[in-house]
Amino acid sequence: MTMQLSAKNLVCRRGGRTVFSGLSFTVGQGEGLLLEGPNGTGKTSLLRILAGFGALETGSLELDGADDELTIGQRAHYLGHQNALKLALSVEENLSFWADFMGQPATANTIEERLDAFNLGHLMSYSAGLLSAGQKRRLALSRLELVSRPIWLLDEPSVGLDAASCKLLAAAMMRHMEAGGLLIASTHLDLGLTFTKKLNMGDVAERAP
Amino acid sequence: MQAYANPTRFNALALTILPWCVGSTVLLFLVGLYYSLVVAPQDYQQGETVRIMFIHVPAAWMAMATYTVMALASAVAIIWRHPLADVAAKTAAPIGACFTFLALVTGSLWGKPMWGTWWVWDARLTSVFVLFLLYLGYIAIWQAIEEPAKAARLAAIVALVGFVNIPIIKYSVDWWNSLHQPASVFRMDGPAIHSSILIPLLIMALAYTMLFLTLHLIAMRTEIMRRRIHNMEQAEVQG
Amino acid sequence: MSFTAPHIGFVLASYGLSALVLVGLTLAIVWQARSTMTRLKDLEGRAAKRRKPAKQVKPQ
Amino acid sequence: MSMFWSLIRRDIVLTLRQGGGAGMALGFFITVLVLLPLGIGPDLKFLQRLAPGALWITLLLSVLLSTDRIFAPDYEDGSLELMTMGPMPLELVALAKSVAHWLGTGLPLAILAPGLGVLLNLDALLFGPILLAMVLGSLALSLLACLGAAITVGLRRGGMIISLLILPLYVPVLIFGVSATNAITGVPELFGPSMLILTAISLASLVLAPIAAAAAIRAHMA
Repeated sequence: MTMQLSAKNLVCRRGGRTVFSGLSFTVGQGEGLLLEGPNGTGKTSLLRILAGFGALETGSLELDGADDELTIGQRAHYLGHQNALKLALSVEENLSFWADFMGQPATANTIEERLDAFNLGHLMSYSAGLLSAGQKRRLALSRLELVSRPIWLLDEPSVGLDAASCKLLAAAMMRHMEAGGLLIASTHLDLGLTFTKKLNMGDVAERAP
Repeated sequence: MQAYANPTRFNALALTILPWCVGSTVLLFLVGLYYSLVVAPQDYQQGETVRIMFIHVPAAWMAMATYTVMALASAVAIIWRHPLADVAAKTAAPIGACFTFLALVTGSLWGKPMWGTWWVWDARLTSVFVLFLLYLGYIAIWQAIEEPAKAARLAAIVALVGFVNIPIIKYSVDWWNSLHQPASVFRMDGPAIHSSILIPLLIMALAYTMLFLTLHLIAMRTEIMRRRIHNMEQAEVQG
Repeated sequence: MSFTAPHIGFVLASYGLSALVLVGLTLAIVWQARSTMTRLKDLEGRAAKRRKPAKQVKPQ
Repeated sequence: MSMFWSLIRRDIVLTLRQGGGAGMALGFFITVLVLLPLGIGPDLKFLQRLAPGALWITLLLSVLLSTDRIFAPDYEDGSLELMTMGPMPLELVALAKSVAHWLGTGLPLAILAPGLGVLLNLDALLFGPILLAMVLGSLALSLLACLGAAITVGLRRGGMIISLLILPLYVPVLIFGVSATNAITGVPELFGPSMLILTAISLASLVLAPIAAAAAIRAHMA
């Protein structure tokens, strides 16, 4: 049974200002939706609302084909601008905590495999505080595949990554979609990835009253 | 513009009953003060200082009543997300804090001739003091958060948590008080309430209530206007 | 009420202070209402002025 | 339930590694105990009468001191957001945080209090009662502290407001904690009821505080 996320004329207002309105889209399994448009047109707000932070003014958001009654947020990975890493813990401890916390405990070598996907495998036992910004970003990205969740909500995931790391990220996103996952991402860089659908938040906002 | 529909209706309603409130408040205070200061007899024990009761007890009652109003409004704000509910709770707090402050000060002024010290850790006075801290905490939360919607929800939680704790604090303070002072020699409201004392007390209590209602209505109208201004300014800035 | 009774000062002090605080509170609330009203009128005035002029061509 | 324990384990490890919580609270506790006689005078008889109350008040303040570090680090690095997306309800996250704060700060102080009470010439008879009362009472202190932390997470002057919000709620714990502590030398038959009420307060907080804290965190997330 295929899982599909469908949204019909979503409206988001924040403090008296219409962030976006009349937004509709559907994302099926194995599909990727790219959110485009200038800053301030609500890309981050949309991703955060999908993750469960903040409420819609009006509009409906359904996830059909899902059996139990988990919220969209509990089924999704949300990657914002923060990495949710504890610098006092080691790279491995950070990941093993999140695996345990999200209810999918991982063994040491599964963690190492996920780290290898972003070539951080050799840094397992090092404290996260020693990592560079790019390495910390890759550590956060490796969490996406460590804890398997059907929906990925990525807000400019490639920020702070060099070209090589962007390829690793694109590969991970490709693997996710091929495995039947749903992907919604906002990004300015061309990740060398073909998104099945695109949604330009810019002209949506233009049409809004 | 749904959010402003019922506040505008509220504004209209408030305007119609406001003159009546002001009128009855003034009338009640005139009658109340006359009874309290002139008609009520001296107390055989306390002499003239018993008259302080006519402004101390109503203030303490209003301190409690206002916090209850805030707690009820907060419950409505959380359960039904009614925009007017948190306006009501937010504007009631400063008025309630003033009543609590008055209850403490008049209590102390009343106690000085009786116990010879400005402050006695009497059970009731202590509970009112803790209530005063709860008020300050509630007002502080509103000021600490910029975004009105978030501030409203957190203030509502603080009001409800405080409200749930008031009976526990009251019980523990009374118990603590009885532990250290077997029976406080002097009971705040006297052995038996004689009608000559009861009438001024009730009139003054009603006067305080009407004063609260009047001030609360005015303050709520101001808060509604302030929110409209906030949104208009934001819309103007972000264009 | 006899003004020569003992401790009469305390009665006058408590009534005086109560009056002071309550009147002060009332004045503060009324003053706030007034100043917010004028601010709102001024804002609504400016908003109305902005909508009144003829529609310019939409800047590209 | 391993999710619940994973959060507690992580918090304990973090507290030990950064030496923040436990060490700071203990340092503060000892400092206050030294300051008291300096302020009040070395008269042992008087200090002894004062000891239970002083120890409890110092415990309260020590727990309060480390309160704003309960949620703030997670809020700042984005972990708190991720925790709201976990399978575990937010109420249990708040409970785990409270238990971790209790194990890291409240409990160690409660265990050390009798020993440190010697500084105030605490009556030897009271060592047992104060240990038991503080162990029970400190749980309620941590739960309420966690509630205060949740309400003020991310606020500019959060630390200041926490004490104003939470100290009034500490009043019942203080009253019954102190009475349970010195009941033996005072009114012995009060020991039972005070201890029971203290436990009741802790159990009530165990249920109610996390619910309010979760609601506060959700309000912050919106």
